[in-house]
Amino acid sequence: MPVYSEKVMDHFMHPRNVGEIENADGVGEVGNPVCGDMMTFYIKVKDNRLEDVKYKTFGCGAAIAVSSMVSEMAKGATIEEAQKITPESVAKMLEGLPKQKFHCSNLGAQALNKAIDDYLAKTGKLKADPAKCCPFCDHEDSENDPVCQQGCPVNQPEIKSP
Amino acid sequence: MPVYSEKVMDHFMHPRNVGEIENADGVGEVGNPVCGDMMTFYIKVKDNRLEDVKYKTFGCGAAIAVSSMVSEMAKGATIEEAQKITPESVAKMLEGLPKQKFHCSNLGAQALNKAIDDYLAKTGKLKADPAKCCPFCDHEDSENDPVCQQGCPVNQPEIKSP
Amino acid sequence: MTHVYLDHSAAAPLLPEVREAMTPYLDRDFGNPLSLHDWGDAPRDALEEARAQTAALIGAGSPEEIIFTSSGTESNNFAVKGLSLAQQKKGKHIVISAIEHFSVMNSVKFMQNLGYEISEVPVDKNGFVDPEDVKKAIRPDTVLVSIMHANGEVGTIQPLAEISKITKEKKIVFHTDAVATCGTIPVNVKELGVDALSLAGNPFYGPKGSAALWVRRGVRILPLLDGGIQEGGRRAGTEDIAAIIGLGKAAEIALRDLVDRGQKLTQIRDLLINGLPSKIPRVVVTGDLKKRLPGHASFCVEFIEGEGMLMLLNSQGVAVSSGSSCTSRALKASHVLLAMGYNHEIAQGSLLFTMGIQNKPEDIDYVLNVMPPIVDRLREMSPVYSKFVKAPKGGQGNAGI
Amino acid sequence: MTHVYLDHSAAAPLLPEVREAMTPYLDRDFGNPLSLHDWGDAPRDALEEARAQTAALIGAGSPEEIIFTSSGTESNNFAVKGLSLAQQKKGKHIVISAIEHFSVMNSVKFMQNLGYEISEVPVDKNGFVDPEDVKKAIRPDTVLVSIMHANGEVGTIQPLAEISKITKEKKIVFHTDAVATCGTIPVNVKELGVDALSLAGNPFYGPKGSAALWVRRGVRILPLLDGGIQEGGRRAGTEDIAAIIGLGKAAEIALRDLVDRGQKLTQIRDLLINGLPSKIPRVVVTGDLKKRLPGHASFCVEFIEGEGMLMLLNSQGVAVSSGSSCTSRALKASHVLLAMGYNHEIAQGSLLFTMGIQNKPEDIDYVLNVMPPIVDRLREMSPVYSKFVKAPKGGQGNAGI
Ligand SMILES: Cc1ncc(COP(=O)(O)O)c(C=O)c1O
Ligand SMILES: Cc1ncc(COP(=O)(O)O)c(C=O)c1O
Repeated sequence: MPVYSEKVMDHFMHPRNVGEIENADGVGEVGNPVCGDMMTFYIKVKDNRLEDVKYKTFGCGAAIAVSSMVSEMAKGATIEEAQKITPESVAKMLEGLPKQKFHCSNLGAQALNKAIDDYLAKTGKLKADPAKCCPFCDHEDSENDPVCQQGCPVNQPEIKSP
Repeated sequence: MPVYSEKVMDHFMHPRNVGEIENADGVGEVGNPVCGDMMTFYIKVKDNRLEDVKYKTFGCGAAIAVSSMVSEMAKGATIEEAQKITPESVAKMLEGLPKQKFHCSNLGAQALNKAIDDYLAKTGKLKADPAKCCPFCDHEDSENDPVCQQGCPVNQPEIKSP
Repeated sequence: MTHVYLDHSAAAPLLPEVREAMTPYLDRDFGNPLSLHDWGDAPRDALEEARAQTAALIGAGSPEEIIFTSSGTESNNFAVKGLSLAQQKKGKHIVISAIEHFSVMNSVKFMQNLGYEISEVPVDKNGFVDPEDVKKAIRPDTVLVSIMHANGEVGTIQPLAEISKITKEKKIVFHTDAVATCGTIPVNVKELGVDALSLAGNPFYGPKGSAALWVRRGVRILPLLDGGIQEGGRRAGTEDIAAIIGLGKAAEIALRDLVDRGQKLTQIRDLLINGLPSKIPRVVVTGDLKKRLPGHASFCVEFIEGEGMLMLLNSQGVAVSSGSSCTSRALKASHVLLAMGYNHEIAQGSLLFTMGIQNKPEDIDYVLNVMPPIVDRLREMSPVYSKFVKAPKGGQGNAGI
Repeated sequence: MTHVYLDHSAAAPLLPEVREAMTPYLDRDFGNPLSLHDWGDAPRDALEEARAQTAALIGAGSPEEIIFTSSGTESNNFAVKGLSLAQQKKGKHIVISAIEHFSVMNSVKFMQNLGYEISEVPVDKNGFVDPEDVKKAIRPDTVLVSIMHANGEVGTIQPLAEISKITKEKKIVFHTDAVATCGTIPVNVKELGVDALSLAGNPFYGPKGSAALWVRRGVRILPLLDGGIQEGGRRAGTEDIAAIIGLGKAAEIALRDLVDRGQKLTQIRDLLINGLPSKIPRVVVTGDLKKRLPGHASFCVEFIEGEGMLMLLNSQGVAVSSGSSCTSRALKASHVLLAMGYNHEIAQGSLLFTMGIQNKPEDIDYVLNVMPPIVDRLREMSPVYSKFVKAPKGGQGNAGI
């Protein structure tokens, strides 16, 4: 079985709505190269609806598919509808994402929301949390996890150079 | 390749001179079941020669072949010649012994010497060292040995029962 | 010449179906399951199928609880070291039985060198651990109890479900070495109540180099092999896919055939267990007569040593093992037999017959025919036997126990 | 569709001769080499022959210095942990390079948890360790220096013979992870001057599950797998004979064909190393151009991330690896590239082509044809690239180093 679902592969191979919007009403950028993935979303708003949604993405296959799916889900939606898009709903529409991709590559909803917040701020409204990306994941680190976390740098002692 | 040389197998399958000698001139017993191997050698001496040599052996294939070979080497030899039989010369005559068998199963020369000492003592002479058998070997434990000795009980800490 | 292989605990042949299942992964599907390109797909699927098959064999809650390793020994090292080290803060005391396999024995000795304390629970003359003794051995700083499911030398099957009542009550991690039982008798981790379990593929006709450790979800363990992300980061190193596939297939077949195999092997086993002592005087069956592995018959033949019997049996085409001194590194009698109360002399005469699904009752007839002259011959040579014969009647009882 | 496999460092196919050599040990000769009966003879002989073949590949003084293991990872864990623990009384300090494989990296981290201190020697922009830095890192309590022979991600071959002058002078045990070099370039333990060396079979077309640690006679090591007496008590567990035989056979063939293979693979490699940067702007070759593994071509493609390229190459039938974040557990850029001075952004765009003896120059032509549109397409989507394009000319140099 391939790592990615058919849906993910479809969006990766044929990403929808790639690009930038000149004079966008809102722009949202999340991630950074340390984290591994970066997305910039652009929105055009008309009558409280996302008339157009575009993005640029630096990142793995999942990140690209996520961006594409988010753009499709958001395009034509009302601001309120678009704000309800979550990493979970995106993953679901993509017919699942590999566990280790869920955290870090699933930044699309966040980037979209940041673009919406940007638009709201410009027109006067709410402030968003700064993008928070787990730089270590690949593995959920919960109390109930049966797995040793030794391999995860977050739990590793630092090695000093001489 | 079989573990044992053809010569060892021959002596194991067809051991020479097995048995006891009634009213032997000398009897030598070495080893004990803790150690794994036991041999009792019986000798009959006439005109300073080992007129007859017999033995009984409790032990592995090597121990039996060693006893048989020692009895052959000793039979008809003078006391002095028989005293020169060593574990090394026995192993050589047997076309080699597996490393881990060399220490513990190669008690034949010792048992023979003990029988000779017994005879000498009865007629008036030298005293022998008590039989010394390495109960742990299977592996030489020398300083230069590249091998960790962890597996060897001699280097293991004791485990206490609760 | 007649050839009778009765040493399945040392090595068992691959099942043809297992061999076939492995073949593609030695040839066409050589890829790495971690690869993101197409070459990774087949091995990845196969790996996960094998995980599910292995989980099913032991009734595991989820395939992800299975971690593939390279041998029963590795699984035992991983369990003993990894489960203890993961609980360093809780304490440094481990409880084992006196008859564990060397891979558990020497792993706890390694932990001892790291400052851990070990308690060894005794066994009775049939090789059983008394759950009460486990209870007594547990201390507030105990982090691990490791007691094998069945012993490979004497075949005795331990009352794990009773022991696990105690470990559950005291909330102590309970590992069992089930290398000798998995695929041979029904093993269900829920019924046994254990938290971790070692198994290996070869005992049920899977390939060498295939084994697994099952660790219940929620139980923490540190890796023994540190490195990459294979096996969810719990066991690093490129997977030996062919071996793993073979393990999975063998597990699937074992689960299907478990009852049939067990019945057949128990019958053959009992032919020997009943036959040998009736043909040869002063032969002791070691281990329990009822709660023992099917296909497992172990004896001590008094007054002689095991290797000699083994070699003479070999000259008649019969392959067996001996737990006696000369076959192991330490030239000492088996720690298992000594712990069961046998003296060194008796313990040196141990002989182990392990039967497989290809054995037939005629194989046992053959053994029963060739054995008596072999024993006679060695007894004739034995100084211990001559002493016994010469001793005044009644002066020596059963020297065994 | 065209199929071009260029991911030999992830997995390589078995040589037919190797496959053939293994076959009897999966079938007829299934016995245990420790068995004293006839069934043990063939596997025992084969085991020792494989040991001699493996020893010959690396110019070892004696076959007994070879200890078979189950993976390069196990060999590295065994070396780092076993060599340090055997010298506990001398000290608790270990020196490694900053670009070691995870199996060394995470093994020293394990030792750190046991109270050891670790010094990491840096590398230059081509990935070389400076022997002077090793000298500086050594302390009176240093017990082990572990520096890899060649790095699997960037292919750089380290000056081990120079480093060993220092370790010899200071009488410190020197281990090298030669998993990427053994069987691929000439490796001679005497010329390298090392005391212990890890190797694995798959990189030279041997089976998965086959590997070894060589430890010079006289150097003490504690087992990683405690238990029985296999491998002279240094590595317990029933031997995977088929895998070991495969390793021996592959070693024999590699030794015979080493020079031919090296020449051929170097040629093909250079087609790609020279071709890719000339076809695509802002592509950096990582590692050294001369002192690098034959058949190893690694790049960073600026402004985009590796996995996307890998997947699009796969859609064109080409299998490669990426050292980029998403392919490993930690979603971080490769520690190797970062240690060489690349920034995170560049390091995320890494791509690794590893060629095998079946590859032909036409395979590289194909790659050189399909790569440019793939890169263009991903750059078109990349916010990093748009920023670069929009930036005032000259404002950004080579963002790489
Ligand atoms: C340099 C190096 N060391 C160690 C390893 C680990 O080897 P294995 O996957 O056999 O555990 C690799 C694997 O590619 C490697 O390239
Ligand atoms: C009970 C038990 N545990 C562990 C082992 C070791 O298994 P392996 O030889 O696969 O390392 C054995 C081997 O026979 C065994 O019988």
